Amino acid sequence: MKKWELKNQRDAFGEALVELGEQRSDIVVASADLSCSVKTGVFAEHFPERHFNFGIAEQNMISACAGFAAAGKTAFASTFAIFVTGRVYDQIRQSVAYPKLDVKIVATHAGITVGGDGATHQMIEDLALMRVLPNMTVIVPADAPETKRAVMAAAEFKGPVYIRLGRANIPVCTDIPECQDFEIGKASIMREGADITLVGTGIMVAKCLEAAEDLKKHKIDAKVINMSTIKPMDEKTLIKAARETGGMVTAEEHNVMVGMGSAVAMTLVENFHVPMKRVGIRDSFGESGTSDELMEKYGLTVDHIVDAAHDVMKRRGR
Amino acid sequence: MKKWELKNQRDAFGEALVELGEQRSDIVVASADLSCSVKTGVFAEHFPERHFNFGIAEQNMISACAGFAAAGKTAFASTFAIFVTGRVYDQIRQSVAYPKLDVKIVATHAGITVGGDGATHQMIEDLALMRVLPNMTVIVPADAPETKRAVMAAAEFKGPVYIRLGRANIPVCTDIPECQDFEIGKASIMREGADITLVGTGIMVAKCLEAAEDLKKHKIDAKVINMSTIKPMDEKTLIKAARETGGMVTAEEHNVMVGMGSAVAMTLVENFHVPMKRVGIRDSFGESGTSDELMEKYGLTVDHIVDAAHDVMKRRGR
Amino acid sequence: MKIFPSLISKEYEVRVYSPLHIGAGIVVNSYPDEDIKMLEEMAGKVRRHIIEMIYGAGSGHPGGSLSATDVLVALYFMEMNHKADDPKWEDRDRFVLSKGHAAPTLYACLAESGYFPVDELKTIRKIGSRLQGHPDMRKTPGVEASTGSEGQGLSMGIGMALAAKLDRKKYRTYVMLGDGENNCGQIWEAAMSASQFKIDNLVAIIDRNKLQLDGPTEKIMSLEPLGDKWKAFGWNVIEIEGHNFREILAAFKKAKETKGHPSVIIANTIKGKGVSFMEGAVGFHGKSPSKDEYEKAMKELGGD
Amino acid sequence: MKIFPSLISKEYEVRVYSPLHIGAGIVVNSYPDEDIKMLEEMAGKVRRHIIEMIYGAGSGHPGGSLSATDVLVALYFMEMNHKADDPKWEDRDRFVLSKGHAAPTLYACLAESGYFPVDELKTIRKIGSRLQGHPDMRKTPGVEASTGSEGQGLSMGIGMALAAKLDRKKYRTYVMLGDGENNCGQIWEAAMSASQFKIDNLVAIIDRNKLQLDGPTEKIMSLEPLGDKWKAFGWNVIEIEGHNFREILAAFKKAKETKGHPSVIIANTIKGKGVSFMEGAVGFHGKSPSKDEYEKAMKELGGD
Ligand SMILES: Cc1ncc(C[n+]2csc(CCOP(=O)(O)OP(=O)(O)O)c2C)c(N)n1
Ligand SMILES: Cc1ncc(C[n+]2csc(CCOP(=O)(O)OP(=O)(O)O)c2C)c(N)n1
Ligand SMILES: [Mg+2]
Ligand SMILES: [Mg+2]
Repeated sequence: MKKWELKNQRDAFGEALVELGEQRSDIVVASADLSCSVKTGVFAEHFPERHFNFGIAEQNMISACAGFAAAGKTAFASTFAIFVTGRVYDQIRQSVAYPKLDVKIVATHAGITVGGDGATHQMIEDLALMRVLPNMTVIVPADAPETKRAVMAAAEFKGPVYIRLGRANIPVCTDIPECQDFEIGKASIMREGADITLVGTGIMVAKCLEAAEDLKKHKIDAKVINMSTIKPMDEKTLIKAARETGGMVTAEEHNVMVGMGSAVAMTLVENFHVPMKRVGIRDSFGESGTSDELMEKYGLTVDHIVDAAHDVMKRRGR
Repeated sequence: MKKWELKNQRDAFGEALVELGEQRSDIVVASADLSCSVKTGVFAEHFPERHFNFGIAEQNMISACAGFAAAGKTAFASTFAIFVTGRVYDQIRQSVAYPKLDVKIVATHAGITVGGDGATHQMIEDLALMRVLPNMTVIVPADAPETKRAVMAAAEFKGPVYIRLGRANIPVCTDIPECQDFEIGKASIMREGADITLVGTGIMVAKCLEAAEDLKKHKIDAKVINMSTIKPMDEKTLIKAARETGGMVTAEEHNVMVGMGSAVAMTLVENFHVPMKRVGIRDSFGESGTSDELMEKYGLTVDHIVDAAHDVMKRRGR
Repeated sequence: MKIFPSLISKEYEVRVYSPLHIGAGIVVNSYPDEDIKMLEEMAGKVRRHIIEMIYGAGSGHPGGSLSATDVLVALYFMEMNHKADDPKWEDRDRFVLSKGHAAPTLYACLAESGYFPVDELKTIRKIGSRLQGHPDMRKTPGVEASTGSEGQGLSMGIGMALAAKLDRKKYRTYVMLGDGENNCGQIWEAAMSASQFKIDNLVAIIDRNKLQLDGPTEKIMSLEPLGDKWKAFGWNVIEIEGHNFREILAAFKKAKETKGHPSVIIANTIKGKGVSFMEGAVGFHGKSPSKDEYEKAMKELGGD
Repeated sequence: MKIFPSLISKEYEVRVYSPLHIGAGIVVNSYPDEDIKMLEEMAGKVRRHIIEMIYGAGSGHPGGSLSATDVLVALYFMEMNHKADDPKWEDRDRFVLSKGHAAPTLYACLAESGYFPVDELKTIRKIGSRLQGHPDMRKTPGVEASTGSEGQGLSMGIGMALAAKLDRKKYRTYVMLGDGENNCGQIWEAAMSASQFKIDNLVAIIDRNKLQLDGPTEKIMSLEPLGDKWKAFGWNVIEIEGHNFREILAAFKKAKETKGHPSVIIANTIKGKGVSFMEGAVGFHGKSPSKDEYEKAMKELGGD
């Protein structure tokens, strides 16, 4: 197995914020009593007058960012995924998404890899919440370098953006030419393959790449797609891959009920339907444990992807 | 076209609450300054000591209902769909769904048929929010009589339930034997047919029935399913229908991005994939207007269902 | 834009209760009666527009629209700097109608100020109209914030007021809240933070009409002592009679003089003000008048 | 369950500040020193458990767990009626740990009360454990509410307290809040409604340790005058030193005597109390100690 370099998405976010702060005086950043953990604190050190800590008051933070944006600022609001989505859904909807204001919501500590804090802190529904919101753009970077590119692209983009990051140090897998020009709404093909397509997002992209290596041993040639923008979804790339490979597996650190996989499923049934299987959390809350234990228990390992791929191949009679 | 009798789902809800109040002393009801509109006021008249008006404080209402349930009560919390889902998602998640408490959330005024109040009051995302929540049961009654049956069934059921109702008077279409024994998780076949399946939910069920009549004129024999429980979804009935008819159209007064149709799509791709098409709101907010104008503008008429059915037939080469 | 510029530098007299101020209590000033009368006339016009709009649409919220009228007229025709022919003028004062269901009042003020034709008012709530049931900043010229879900406007105002400070701009931000809206927790999150950030270029106005949707505020969810609540959250509290232009204008002045703290004006009003059978009537919170009621209301408001 | 039943009927003495009470100020009573000492010893034990749990798990929140210890010990070993061998006993007093990140304190009190083996404490935050990182009422015997997302526990307590009234039960409901948690709007929604509903069988305790996650509360989001805020929201406010058992017990008594209003106890505490280098240290809000720190902490707490 490839030895991955591990890096932290939050650090990349902090770095991007500081660069943005230097480039643009209209950038403001909002925190909710977690500025150290989510790395907005780094921005605060450089630009104290443009950083606002709203305390444990996420609703106020989001609507205030709408006010900033209405007054011409580009506002970044960041805290844990669990507190910056469901806790403030109505604020995002009414204050930000409906009037299409220039607010970037950066959620850290998404998913079960949060670990010890347990279910109450493990957000596995945010992609559903943000996807169903009209006018919202949803990005899940695959690693730290892509995080930085995504944050810069989001700042450039006019309108509401949601970016989902994890807590842990994760493999750097986007250090390839295909991923260098981050474009919102464009999936990148991380590996060509003819027999099946593995679509990963976030932390699962690296696992899809590993799964593809594993499948090679079984003479299955897997294409791997990094679906870094969940909305708008790159349907063209998806449909093309479905046509070329005839089967699909999706993998996400999210409730499969309504996540990236379900978006892919919809694209397929309405356009070019091929058998598919979704890897993800099967509609249950998480719990305390180490990242690795939880990924194993909740079905998010390389083996789970490989098994799903075999399953799809079998359904196709291969 | 059949002349429908029109009835109001909210009235049926109020009626059910009073019956429940009479039958069971452990029923409590919570409102959020909309008790008249959502008909919890009817319960309040009969059982003032068991009705609690939390004012315009929906978050407090939901978590307080969790407290009621923890102390052995079955609590109904009701207000407009827009205020009892996104506004309180985190409270539903953490206080109710995670500990599986016996709280029934009854949302009225869902969808664009709200009319004049406009986008800020037209909740078209609630099914996504409630579906993605582990431990949540999601019900969308098709008319007033089914509303009453659903509310009674929800009270019987142990655990969190979300029930979605509309504002307007709507056609009574469940006055058929197939619908009399309401069972959570069981879809009802409203009309048999061999060529295509129309799956409707809520207000769209009657429209599917009308569409089926229309399709008959074109020699297309449509089966119609009332998907009154969105979660857990009756996959058996769905897969059977897919096998029997080979094509599917879903119809919902909801953002199609992540609604009932997307749940159906997932069931299909992972089990028995047939071409399908979703009728619903195509990822945009609503606006002010009359119900009928909005249903037309946002693609929710009988004609839209008929067109979608033709489309699916065409994709199957028929 | 000052519709009645003659008023600007005049003195007026009013009692103001301002707990954070030492020596607060009485501000002595006076406005010429004839200028106040012009504001009152505009208020009458706005009230007639409100009734016509809601009657025409067949739905809407007359009670809270009528109670908020005088404060909005004072803001749009006297207090705020704004330009109808340049709605995005950078230095304009901002107004956020947090109680978005009073949209008719806001639209009437904007139309009378010249943001769009008065004739367009009758399109409110109709399909395709720029005048949505609740304020939409993307559709309506002059609307500064999209509201309707109560509780969010004060936070938006905080963002605007902080942006003004960052940009070293002089514009002020006004936010109107419903009294029932004070139930919403987000209001108190906002209140706490405005004081923390010392946002003295922000003024909240509470339309204290003593009714919320289901009944009297003190019966549904008691707010009193309301002034003490805001004071304990670090605000400069000014309490006035909200249908008296002298008091309204004095309160704005008092707020402007207050440095280091945000100011809240508790405007004691009457829900349905101006239409006898709507005054204090909870039933007219969100109901359009019948034909008879419409005619009676218009007559009482001096319409023809 | 009264672990130290000898204390129940004794007199004790303490200063209590209770604005809603006429003549409030001093309650004269006295507890025998030796009984207070037993509570203090239990607190020491609980603090050692906390440090061991968090060190063993490699993550957790020592600061707020240590500051909350004495109040929880007073509740579980003195104030509350509860039965470890019958966790669902209908008449038990309820405790909601709204600041769920202090779970270690709660778990230690429950284990020492006999709800589950003390030995199980070391499984906290481990996969498959009944002791989740934040309290889970479905997994842990004795835990009354699932918390972790701040701001929701007081509302839950309201539901419980109202249910007690409906059922004509005598049990009381206690809710512990963080001071930073007072930023959350939902707290003020709950505060307003508890007063509206006259829920006098409900006691909120604020762990006033003056720190939230990012720094001092008065620097991040200033809460003072905190007592005035709660008073303006209709609560009976009792302010005490939160590491003094006599004051804690006197406050509970005072609350019990207050009819018609909910009571809030502002317990002035020290974050990290008992471990010198954790006291007042924002860095130990949510960080597990290193091996050296662990050993030093255990020594200071009288461990071996
Ligand atoms: C969060 C939220 N909950 C509920 C509503 C429904 N609603 C609209 S107006 C209203 C009553 C408002 O009372 P108040 O704030 O006093 O307004 P006013 O009396 O000025 O009309 C309610 C409950 C809403 N708009 N937003
Ligand atoms: C709604 C919410 N936002 C953010 C957090 C993350 N968080 C956990 S503890 C904490 C600080 C809490 O401060 P305080 O309430 O004073 O607790 P204590 O000092 O007693 O530890 C924060 C922000 C949370 N748990 N819930
Ligand atoms: Mg009011
Ligand atoms: Mg604290």
